[in-house]
Amino acid sequence: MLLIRCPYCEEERPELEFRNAGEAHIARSANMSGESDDDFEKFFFIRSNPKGIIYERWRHMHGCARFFNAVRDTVTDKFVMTYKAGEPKPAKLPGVAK
Amino acid sequence: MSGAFRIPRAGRLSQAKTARFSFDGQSYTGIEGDTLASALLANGVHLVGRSFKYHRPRGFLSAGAEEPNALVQIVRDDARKTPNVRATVQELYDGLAANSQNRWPSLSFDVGAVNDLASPMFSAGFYYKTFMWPKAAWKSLYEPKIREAAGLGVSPDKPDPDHYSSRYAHCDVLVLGGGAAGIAAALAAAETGVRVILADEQAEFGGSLRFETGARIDGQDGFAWAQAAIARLGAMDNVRVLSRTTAFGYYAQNFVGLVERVGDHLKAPGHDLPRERLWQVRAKRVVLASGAIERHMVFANNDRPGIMLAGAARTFLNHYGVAVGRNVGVYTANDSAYAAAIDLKKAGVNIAAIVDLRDNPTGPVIDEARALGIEINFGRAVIRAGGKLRVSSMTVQPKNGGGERTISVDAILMSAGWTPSVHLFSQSRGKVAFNDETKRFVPGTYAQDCVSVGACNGTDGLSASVDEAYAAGAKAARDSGAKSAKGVKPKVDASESWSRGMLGAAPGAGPDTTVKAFVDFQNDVTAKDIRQAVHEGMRSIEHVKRFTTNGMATDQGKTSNMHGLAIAAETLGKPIPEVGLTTFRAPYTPVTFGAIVSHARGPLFDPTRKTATHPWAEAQGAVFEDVGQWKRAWYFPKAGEDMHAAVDRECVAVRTTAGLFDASTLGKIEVVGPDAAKFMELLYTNPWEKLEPGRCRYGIMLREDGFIYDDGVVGRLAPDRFHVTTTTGGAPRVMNHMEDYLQTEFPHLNVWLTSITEQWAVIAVQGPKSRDIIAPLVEGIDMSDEALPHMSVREGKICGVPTRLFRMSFTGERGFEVNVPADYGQAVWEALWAEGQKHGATAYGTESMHVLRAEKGYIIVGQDTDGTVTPNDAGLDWAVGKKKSDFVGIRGMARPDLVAKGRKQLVGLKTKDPKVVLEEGAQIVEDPKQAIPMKMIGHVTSSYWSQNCGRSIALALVAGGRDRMGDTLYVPMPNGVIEVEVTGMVFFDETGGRLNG
Amino acid sequence: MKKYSVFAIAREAMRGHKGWEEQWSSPEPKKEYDVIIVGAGGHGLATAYYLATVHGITNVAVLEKGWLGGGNTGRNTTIIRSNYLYDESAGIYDHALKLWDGLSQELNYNVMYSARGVMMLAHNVHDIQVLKRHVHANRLNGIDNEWLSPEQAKEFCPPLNISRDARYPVVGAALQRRGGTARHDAVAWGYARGASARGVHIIQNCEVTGVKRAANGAVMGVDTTRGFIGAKKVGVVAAGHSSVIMNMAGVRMPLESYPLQALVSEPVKPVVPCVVMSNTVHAYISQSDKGELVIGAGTDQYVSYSQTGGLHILQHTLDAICEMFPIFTRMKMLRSWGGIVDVTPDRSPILAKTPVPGLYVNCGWGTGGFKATPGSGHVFAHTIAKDDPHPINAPFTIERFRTGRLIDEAAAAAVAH
Amino acid sequence: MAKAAAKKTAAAASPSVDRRPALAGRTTTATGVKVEVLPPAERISLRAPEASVAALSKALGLTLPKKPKTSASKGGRTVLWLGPDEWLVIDEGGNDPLADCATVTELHSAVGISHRNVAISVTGPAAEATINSGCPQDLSLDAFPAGAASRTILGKAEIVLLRTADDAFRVECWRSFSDYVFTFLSEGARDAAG
Repeated sequence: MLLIRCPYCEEERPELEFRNAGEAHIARSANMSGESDDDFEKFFFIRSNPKGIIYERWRHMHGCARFFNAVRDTVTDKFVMTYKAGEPKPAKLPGVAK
Repeated sequence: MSGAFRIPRAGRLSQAKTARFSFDGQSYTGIEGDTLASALLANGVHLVGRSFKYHRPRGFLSAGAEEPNALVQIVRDDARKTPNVRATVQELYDGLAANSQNRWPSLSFDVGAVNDLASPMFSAGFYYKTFMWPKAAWKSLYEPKIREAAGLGVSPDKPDPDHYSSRYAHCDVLVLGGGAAGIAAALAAAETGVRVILADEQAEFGGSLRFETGARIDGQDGFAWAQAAIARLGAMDNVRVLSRTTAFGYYAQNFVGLVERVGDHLKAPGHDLPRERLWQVRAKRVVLASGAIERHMVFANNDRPGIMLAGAARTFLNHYGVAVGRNVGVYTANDSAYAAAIDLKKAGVNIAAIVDLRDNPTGPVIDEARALGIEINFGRAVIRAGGKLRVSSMTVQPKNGGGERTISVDAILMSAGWTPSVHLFSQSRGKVAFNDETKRFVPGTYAQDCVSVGACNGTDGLSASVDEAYAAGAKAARDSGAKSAKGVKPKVDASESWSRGMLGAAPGAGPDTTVKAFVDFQNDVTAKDIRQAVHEGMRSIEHVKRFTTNGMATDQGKTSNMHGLAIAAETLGKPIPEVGLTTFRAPYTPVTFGAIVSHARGPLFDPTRKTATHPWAEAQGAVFEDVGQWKRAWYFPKAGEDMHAAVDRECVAVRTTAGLFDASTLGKIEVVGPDAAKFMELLYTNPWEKLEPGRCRYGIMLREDGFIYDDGVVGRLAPDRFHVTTTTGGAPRVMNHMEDYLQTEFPHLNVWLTSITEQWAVIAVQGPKSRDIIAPLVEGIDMSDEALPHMSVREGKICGVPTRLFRMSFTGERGFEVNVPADYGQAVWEALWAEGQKHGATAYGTESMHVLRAEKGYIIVGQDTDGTVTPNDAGLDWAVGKKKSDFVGIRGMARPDLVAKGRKQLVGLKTKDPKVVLEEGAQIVEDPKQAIPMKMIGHVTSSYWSQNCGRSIALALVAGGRDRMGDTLYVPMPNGVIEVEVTGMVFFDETGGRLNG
Repeated sequence: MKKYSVFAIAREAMRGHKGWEEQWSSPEPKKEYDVIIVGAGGHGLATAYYLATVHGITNVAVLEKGWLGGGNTGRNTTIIRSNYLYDESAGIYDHALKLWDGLSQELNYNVMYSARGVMMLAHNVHDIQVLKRHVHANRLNGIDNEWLSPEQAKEFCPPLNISRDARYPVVGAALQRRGGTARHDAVAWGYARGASARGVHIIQNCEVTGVKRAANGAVMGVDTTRGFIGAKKVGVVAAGHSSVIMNMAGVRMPLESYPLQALVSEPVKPVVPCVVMSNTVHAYISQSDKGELVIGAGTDQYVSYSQTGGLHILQHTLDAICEMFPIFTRMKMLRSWGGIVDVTPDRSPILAKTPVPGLYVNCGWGTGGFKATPGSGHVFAHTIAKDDPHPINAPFTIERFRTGRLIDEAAAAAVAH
Repeated sequence: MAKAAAKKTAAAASPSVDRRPALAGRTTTATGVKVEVLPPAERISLRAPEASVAALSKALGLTLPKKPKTSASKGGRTVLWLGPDEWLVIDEGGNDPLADCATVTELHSAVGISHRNVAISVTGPAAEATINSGCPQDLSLDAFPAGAASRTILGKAEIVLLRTADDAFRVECWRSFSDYVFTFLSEGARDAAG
């Protein structure tokens, strides 16, 4: 069971309180109905599924109930950092090469 | 007397406290504190089991958790039979009853042993190469036989009366292993005041101090020191000491699973005691002090009862006061076995000879053995053991060949050296490193905040281990936030020390031989099998393991892995590290299902959700159905009624007078804020801005991919306040779906969502008389059609309690849904029921609700739709706001194949024979005469007998259904084809006049 | 290839089993092959086997970063069935099931396919509707799947608890008698032996690090930890790692990889005579030839390549098993492990050509790939050999996600694999 | 805001029917711990942005806590921080927080949930262990001191946990989960002495 730092509760909490919500930073188009079939496929179906650093969304479902973002290594399952929803993708990651 | 092999004054058990027990029906006497193993050995019993494949007689190899052979069934009573219990771990209690396993008719005469005679046929992986002809024989003959022969013990056959519990715990320093090193680490950490948990799998702490009689710490005997230290730790309130507790799994971020055996060692565990307790510990730092496991020597017939690890024999003697024989031989490749010989000799047991593979080893233990007059043979090997049900001799030969000499013995103690227990370290995803000098894998690269100390770290010698452990414990405490330590490091005055040893097959069991020299005892894997696997192209150690099943038995290769690896490496001509080690998988030792499940059994398997009126329905004799976690009243049978009769009556009553229905389980969400309408516009297909406060609308929610996700009636209570209802099953996921969009896609909107599902009990009153029933109880709401038209909502009082009164209908009749605060639910229901009785109203359940809505063609999301249905497919285009530029699903539902012709559309079906009721899920075809596989064009989603229509009715998803109105289609059933006509979805009151009737 | 038989064993017994030949060779990679298969799991090896036997293409290399059969093939619960709802799924899984029956003889390797029956439990009205929809669709597709009452279910699987007071009582079951299990290692090894004997190179410890494409975009070969290996055709069959390999070729996939755990109990004498699955209480169980109860868990909730999962997932699985089989609480978990399963948005596989000429992909089997192994390899070999999908796998395109022509067994049926 | 809606539900004038709270009176004791169902209370779920906190605090008569995992209590009224814009207000003094909030014009959402929740008290030296039988949070006094409050998990149910004293907790859960939660806590209590 993972231990996840909730950026709103400002502490680490057990995974049982959280629900993963898929890849992060996939913006929904402001002009949804104008999207092409390809755009929609990219938006809704295509995922980067990286072996290594992933940017993902979690919800502190049974805690503060907020959605937030996390950076995690999918090989070790170690969290690099978490940050609030709406905050930009971090340019630099603490303690991660390249 | 507690056994002929009990040595007076030896061991630590009090001879006074005897305990009776039985094995295979024969009763014996042991001593409290014994394990089943030590008690049996005290009585001279070595033969306790049969091996997996060859059914060879087996005794005790070890005195601990690594035991591969001595597995028995413990029987407390009819419902408490536990298979595959290690006799070396099971503590004795008065009245314990154990049976041997995997033998028939008896342990000493086992028919299955013919396998041993035929063993040349049963080589590694033989079953992959045969049993293929004739083909049919596999299922009818070969496989059943193989299965009967396989398996060890017998599964329990009754529900388990015992209970299990669980506990989450957090600490700064978790110490796993309670030998000298673990205790030293725990002391160092505990003295700083941080939270410490110390766990050990044994009943008593001390680890190898249990047999290392040479050890002295802080001026006292090692084992005594350990007990004193544990007492000290136990008295500190920042420390939790757990004995009989095995750390079985090391998971991500220092999360460790442990199982504490609470009741199995007790004669009569109290009712309140769990049998086992699961500990799930999150630790800031973990100290691994799991020790080392002795390896056996790999030589011919090394599995005969009476042949065991030297350390085990020492434990039986020094801790339990039991001699494993009267005339004992020793076969070793390192020093440690000498200590066993010395201890036994001093206890008056004859040591027939020590056979040492090494050429000219020197050292204090060797001198001492010699001084005691024990015969020592250097540079020699035991090439064969004699005896069958019990070892009777050992045949010795110079290791490079030469004359044989057979020495009669009744036990052989062996030691090929010690393997560090890196299991938990490896589970923590740490990488082991091979030490070429000592020929062992030790912790290399760490992946988590843990540290290994003592023997499991490859540290030799008590003194070095304690120093290392104490320092590590102190550092772990510092790293987890401790200020200062104020303790004193334990001082080791005397210790035994040994290392080295050998890996792989001993002389006499080499490649040129065909002898049965066992590597994995339980799975009957010999050195020969491993070589064969390599010859057959298995180059990866994982392939060798899987092909031979080496290390896959219940002991998970604790004694066999390294030998197997060495033999494979030798055969491959590769260095050991290049061949690699198989991965260590959790659990460290087998874990009881019940302990893992702990509380989640019976009523606590899953919450059972009941509504406020549940007791009333129960009293009325309602039959309930499971809907998600909810129990819902399904129908209310009267005396002598079956489900059909009850449902027919309920349905007719609703349309002639009125019915009461508990709709409380429907999800309810209060959407509040100035942007509430804007938000609703985005989450539902319908338009909401113009919906007047006090009015309701049926809403459809899509997923982004355009498929129907949920639906429900939504009432606008105020410009900034909506009362949203969802399906029963959909409530939680709809709430999550809405929160997701609100928080991440539309955070600019000023609106909040609150689940009020359980705040309000909902009583649906439906039927021509519904208003007459409700009106007398309502205050402050004008119930006239003008003031309260269909699809409107008012707030007021009923029976003096607040209500949100909806005028709405899921039956097609005039109808209301009365929302009242949940705690008033049943009382208000009873009041309405009393009123209802004046009009002949009935209570109806979910089945009638389904029939009534189907008569009107109202869909049930999840039954008539299934996650692949668009609003258009369901004939709900009217509910999609045509002028809207955006809502969730607007783009998805416009994809080519979602607007293509020929999609399955929801339609009505009427069977040509009105009496025939279709089966839900039945498939529909155009041409019933076509051959299988048939082209299916749709399926029946809902189907009922409608008493109100006087015929059966059905809804179905049919390809291009709306263009098939009036067409005849066919439903092929096993017992004949059913003819159906495609119709509209409304079967009753097409004009809808009854909504105000 | 020397034939396996009881006589061969007897012969070898005489000489201490020293005469067995290698089951597969371990050659050095050549510079170039006609076809490279990435991934020596069951599906990849089967593909190579059928390329050789059906299409006569033997200049084939199967590249494996670890040891053959070491991925999901050797980590799954070996459930075999074909009672799927949609024609497309039923088509490919039943194609596989027909090949399972007789595979031991075809390969001269006992894969221990055991048609002991797969029983899916219904616990409520919705389950009944869903499972009966399957039963009827299967019947008209010529696939066996029959409806059982709770009593019939218990008769077929005596330890099953059908008490009405269970939290989720069993109210019925769908049984596919041809369903069952097989020995996972034997499947990989049997195909490896058969392919190797026909000249296919199985190259282990050879990780693909890149996919080379020519100016015209077509595939030229792959870079590996053992150097560049050329090929005009490359088939990616890398399960959890498929999207990683496809990314090397510049193709982004609708895939996510999740940890899937499984566990076995200590071996006991025969007690569970069939495979039992329940979607509502969510777990599945069978018993191996060795006597171990083989138990499947749900996936963890997050993308991971760690091949480990959380203890709470195993807890939920064993909760469910002990709910269905209360007699098993005293049994012990012997071994648990994790695999990496690649899941598509509609839970159905992708077996298709790709936008890249010469690049083919077979992935997205999620938690249910083992059962399809023979059929998957058979039609994928066809797709590669003919550069054109076999009718059976034609619907399993990548494009379906753009157009919306999904094969959504999960949404339609909500039945666990 | 939402005056119309709020006012109506505010006044609680003499019901002609009786209130039947879930599990009323259920209680169990074990060595070192007592588990009992608490009487009904007035509750609201309060949602509001930073800007409205002052006004709402004034209306409610106590300061809304802004620090995660904390609560504030005064005169039988307790406010628990559940999220950055979410509070659970519990009034055991017979006053109606919904009515108090109805007077506030600043942006907020106040929704009555008095009947949605059931409160169970767990008290005694073994209270912490009892709750840790199914709650994965660190409940040591350092991590979860008296006054600490958090939404979390107990077994398979969601709960809101408030530590009212070193050896006392208030467990709130939804009405239909209360039987499960009470039963779970009872089992936990039976084992907590161990």
